[in-house]
Amino acid sequence: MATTTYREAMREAMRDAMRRDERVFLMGEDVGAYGGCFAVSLGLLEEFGPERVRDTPLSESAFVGAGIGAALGGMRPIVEIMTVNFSLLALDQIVNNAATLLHMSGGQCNVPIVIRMTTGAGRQLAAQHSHSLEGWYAHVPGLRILTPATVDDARWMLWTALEDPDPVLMFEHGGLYGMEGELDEALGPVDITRAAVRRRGADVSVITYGGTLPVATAAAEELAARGVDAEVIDLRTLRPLDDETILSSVARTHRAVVVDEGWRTGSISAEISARITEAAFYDLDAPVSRVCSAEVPMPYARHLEEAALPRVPDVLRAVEEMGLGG
Amino acid sequence: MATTTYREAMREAMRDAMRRDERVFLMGEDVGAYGGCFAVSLGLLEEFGPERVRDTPLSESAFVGAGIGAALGGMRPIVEIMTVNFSLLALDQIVNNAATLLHMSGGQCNVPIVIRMTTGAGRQLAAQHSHSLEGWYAHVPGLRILTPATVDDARWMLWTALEDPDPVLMFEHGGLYGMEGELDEALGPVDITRAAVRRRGADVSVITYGGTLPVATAAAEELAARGVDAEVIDLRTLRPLDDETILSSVARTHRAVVVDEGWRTGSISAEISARITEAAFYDLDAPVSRVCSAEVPMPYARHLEEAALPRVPDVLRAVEEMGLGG
Amino acid sequence: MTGLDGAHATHLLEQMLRVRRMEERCAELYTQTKIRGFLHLYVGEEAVAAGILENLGPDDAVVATYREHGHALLKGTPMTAILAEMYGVAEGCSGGRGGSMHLFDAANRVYGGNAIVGGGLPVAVGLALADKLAGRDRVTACFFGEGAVAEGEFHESMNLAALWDLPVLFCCENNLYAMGTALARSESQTDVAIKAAAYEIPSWPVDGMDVLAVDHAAARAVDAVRNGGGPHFLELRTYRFRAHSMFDAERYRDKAEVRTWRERDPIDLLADRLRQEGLLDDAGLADIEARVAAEVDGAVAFAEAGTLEPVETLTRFVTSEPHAGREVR
Amino acid sequence: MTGLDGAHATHLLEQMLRVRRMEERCAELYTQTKIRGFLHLYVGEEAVAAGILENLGPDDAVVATYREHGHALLKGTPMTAILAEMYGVAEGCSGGRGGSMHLFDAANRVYGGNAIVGGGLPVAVGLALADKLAGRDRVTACFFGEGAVAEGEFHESMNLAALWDLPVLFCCENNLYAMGTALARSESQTDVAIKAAAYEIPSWPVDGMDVLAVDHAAARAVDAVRNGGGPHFLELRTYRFRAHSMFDAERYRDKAEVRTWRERDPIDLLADRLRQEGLLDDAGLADIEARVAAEVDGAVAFAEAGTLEPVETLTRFVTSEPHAGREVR
Ligand SMILES: Cc1ncc(C[n+]2csc(CCOP(=O)(O)OP(=O)(O)O)c2C)c(N)n1
Ligand SMILES: Cc1ncc(C[n+]2csc(CCOP(=O)(O)OP(=O)(O)O)c2C)c(N)n1
Ligand SMILES: [Mg+2]
Ligand SMILES: [Mg+2]
Repeated sequence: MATTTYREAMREAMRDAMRRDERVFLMGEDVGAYGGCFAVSLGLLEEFGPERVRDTPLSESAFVGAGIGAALGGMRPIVEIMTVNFSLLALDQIVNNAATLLHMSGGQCNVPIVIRMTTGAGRQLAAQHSHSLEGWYAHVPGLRILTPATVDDARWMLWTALEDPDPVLMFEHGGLYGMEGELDEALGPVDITRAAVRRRGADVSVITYGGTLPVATAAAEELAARGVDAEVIDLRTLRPLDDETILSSVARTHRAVVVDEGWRTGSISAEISARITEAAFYDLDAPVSRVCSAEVPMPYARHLEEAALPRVPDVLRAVEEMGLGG
Repeated sequence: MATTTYREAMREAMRDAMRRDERVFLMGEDVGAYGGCFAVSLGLLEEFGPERVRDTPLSESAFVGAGIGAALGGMRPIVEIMTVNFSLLALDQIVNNAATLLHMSGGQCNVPIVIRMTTGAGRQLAAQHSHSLEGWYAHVPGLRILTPATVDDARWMLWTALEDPDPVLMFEHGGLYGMEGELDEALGPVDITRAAVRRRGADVSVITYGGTLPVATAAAEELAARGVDAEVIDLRTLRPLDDETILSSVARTHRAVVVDEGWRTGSISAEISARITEAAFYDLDAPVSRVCSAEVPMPYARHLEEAALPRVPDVLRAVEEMGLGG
Repeated sequence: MTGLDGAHATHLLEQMLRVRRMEERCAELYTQTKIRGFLHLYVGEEAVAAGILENLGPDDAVVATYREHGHALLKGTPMTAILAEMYGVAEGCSGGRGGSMHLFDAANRVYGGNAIVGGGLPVAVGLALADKLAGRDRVTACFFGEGAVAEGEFHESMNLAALWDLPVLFCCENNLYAMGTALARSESQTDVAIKAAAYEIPSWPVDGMDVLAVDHAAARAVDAVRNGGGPHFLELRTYRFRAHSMFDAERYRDKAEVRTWRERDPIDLLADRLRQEGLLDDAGLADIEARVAAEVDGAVAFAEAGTLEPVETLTRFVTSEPHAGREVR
Repeated sequence: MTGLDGAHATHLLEQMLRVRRMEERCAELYTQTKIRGFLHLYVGEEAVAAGILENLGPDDAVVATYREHGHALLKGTPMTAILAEMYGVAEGCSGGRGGSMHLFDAANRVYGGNAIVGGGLPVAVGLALADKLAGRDRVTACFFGEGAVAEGEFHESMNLAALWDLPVLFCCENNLYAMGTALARSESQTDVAIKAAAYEIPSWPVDGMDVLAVDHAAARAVDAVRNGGGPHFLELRTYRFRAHSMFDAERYRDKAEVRTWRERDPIDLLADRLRQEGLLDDAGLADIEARVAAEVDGAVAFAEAGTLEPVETLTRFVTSEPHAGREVR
């Protein structure tokens, strides 16, 4: 065990991957000379050189598509899109090529690419730079969507993702990079198909992922003080969703709150709510509750942004409304 | 009342709009000389000329963005994206400009644009040409999402949409263009904020929109024969959703089935299911059921495509599973 | 070009005829509803695929558009598998899941069949990047229409290929129309070769109706690309004799224009030349036509005998099988 | 340029100083966390905005990037409203919802403040299209960095503007770097003006450190655009003296390079020239600095006195009010 940051864990994961496999290379805007927009790839250029730590022009569609082509050509590209906001420019390549080539070709052309991007709000970057669209991507068959929320997952999910023969998207919440945690250096490649129970509890299942895991955990502590024993589930993967872990938790707690930084309408939390209701309707003591972002383009002003985002008091209120800890 | 097709109704709506308002113009790929990819704009070039029926190059991002700019400049553009599949190339302009400009500018810059596009599958066009992404767009604050499913809505929704000071997206299911119906020529601009009850019923609410309205209606007829009285709700607008109409129906029927051509996971039907459960949990006799497309890039082979799409038997099965008409 | 290699030219003639007769049969099969969805035919443009693919080897790759039947066929995909694909049967080259617009054949390095205009260009750039990183001297040929030149992906892909000096041969099939949009109504600069030059990519226009000219230009370009010359760009000036797809009333061009171009039918041009030089006679041509007709009939028979994939396996190929999922550690 | 209009030149000097001193104060306020989010400063590039905006009238429009403080200020947005916006208060030009990257001012036709590289170009094309359709002789000036040239939206927008002959003035602020990416590592063709020419758009490079040269070039270009000459393109060769944003360690360029460029500080260049020609003395410069300092102090005071919008109105401006919803008929 060693203390490290989420940023360093992610960097170590990439370094490790490039050392382990000649076919792996990193490509994206300012991953090299600049040192990485969020300093995640800092130092990799010096170790692996400009061919394998490849700075790209501002051409999201072309370099993501080039990653897809390189994967078809036998490489194992890690393509970094600086932030999810810019991924909209590459969406055609992701949805119409990465996600469909295997199927359209009748199983001949799999696309072993890993696409990483920063997601989320909370840093006063305003409407165009604060999207949380991982839930959108989770709608698309053919894609695997990962949301590492701990230093262990930041360090070890990439290995498994690179072994996946199909496209994997990794969403890294910008607010997590500076987070410190205990890293299990011996862990090795981890399962990327299962959710994790981060805190055991009996009264209510608080289901979340990525940037709002700290919010859910803090809320659980607060609830404990109020005598409410909350279970915290970190989804880890949004596609496919790990129904088993979600449902077995709800079967015990009979109550669920989904915490999600996406806009409420059409969010991944809606899917989770619908699935729980479909599978566990008669076990539920209360309707599944959602704590999401307000439906507004993210405002710049700090107090407005804070008001728009799902925070601890919002989770507490949702639990109270279920008749717990009030 | 006169019999017309959905295609002609849509064309008449555009002709009418351009005659009524000098600021209105139509822009898109092959809307002019070709006669419209699906012949919707056939004849408009001859009447209004190339300035107002403007063929564009294959540049989805630029001509959609140009529509946004033209709207800021005082025009009332109708931008046609040939199909929703290509709208992915314009998504940045729609999400980061059309939907955000009003907010980012503190209310100064509204964007009165109408963006029309064909959506849906069913014509063996395979994985890249069969998307149903209107549910995705319904996730975005700042956009209004319309899904005309009748000749009256095809004919009259556009008028109201063009009077809207904010961006409106209209999704026209490709399978509807040839559909004939009775047009109320005297109707005039219609409300674009409310869902419509297309068939009254007491036993179950079948909630749908666009291309699957005929499916829901046919299923309702079949159910009637089985002694099940189904209510059919045509959402008409996916954003904002008309909760009032949906919930008042469910309050009477206590059962709901959502029929949606989108992929199940993360579909708009998940949102509808979650909302109904949140608001009417204790009224429900059964969990809300969803009939969606299989989670697969659309295959070309007809029998596989048919198997992937939500069809009448699927709706009947969903209702049976609720213990009705079995 | 000096002299004329009769055997080689005759071979090119046969290649063009294989595409022509296959496409003509596809049109019939479409009206018989044996083929469904969108169908885009290559009739009139055969010299382009024939001349360029003649210069590619089995290890070279092809990325094409929805108008790709000829490219797949001439890259080595059996006509049987192509027809079967359009029938939507399991024996198709894409297992019946792709259809006319998505012919794939990994063994022959045919990477589709992309139905998003411009969508194949970045993929071709990536295939070439993989070759460069792996130190292989393979070439990736990317076919696209002149309409794709207006797309942002064209611009981004040209720049990446040139900036990174990648082994891509860009083949712009300039048939003057993008559906109903004439080049002059879609580009401020209608000289496509000049556009490519703006990326410092060597580019030159080629008479796309003269298969020998295409063959000659392709030989030079492929050679340069393979030997580290970086991306090259060919503008193939050709014409689509038939409608854009099966739903096109052709309001945007007049019959006279089509007639004029038909006078430069690439197949007739070469056949006449061979005749003039005494390298082909009616009997010889009849032999070729007979061979081609037999191949087409055989392909149709193969497709007719095809089997439908069971509905139970609908969701196959959404992800690869077996899956790389791991145990929790 | 022949002769030097002292009053005009002195005015341009003051305009550049207004931007410079405002930006310097913004940097201080950022370290004091009065300003948050991303902050991109224009220090070193002032001659570009000063020279071009000098040639636009109140009815002309501006579309800029996240590095747009100077453009808004010189288009007429009060410094008070700009500082208040960065403070996130209701008195800001965007009501505190946009912040540093999204300054809007409809009254002065400042259409942002776009934080998606390349995202403003199609919008500028559309504003110009509206003017053309309405028969107005207004000009839309679109500012963007050289990094945007690699984006597909640049290509698509250039082509549309040229194809439709629209009144847009494209102003490429070539400061040689896109964050840490030098132009030569992002473009196969590094001569940006040549790229524009490939769309048949008249384009020429301008010394972006010489405000008189920019003013002169802009006068010609704006005049041509306004009089139906179609889009024009100016490549303004300049340099960013400070980091890209407040989170940039500047690993990608060395101090010497920055020093060399600082020797061509646009403000010093003009001030020295005015001195040489005896059109400005220390007292005169001191007066200007005093006026500018007062304006900046006043703006900061205004921002400090700003009020926060109540949280209750969080979801305002998602849609316009009052809404156009209709009764059911
Ligand atoms: C991004 C995108 N926009 C629009 C379409 C619809 N479409 C299909 S083919 C075509 C014309 C393309 O013309 P060109 O590139 O010249 O190729 P050609 O058909 O002439 O071979 C269009 C507009 C599409 N498939 N993809
Ligand atoms: C589409 C997109 N990709 C990436 C970014 C992140 N980013 C912000 S500014 C910038 C550099 C832009 O450089 P340039 O266009 O030269 O403008 P400059 O900052 O030099 O003025 C980048 C990569 C973005 N905002 N938008
Ligand atoms: Mg063409
Ligand atoms: Mg720059």
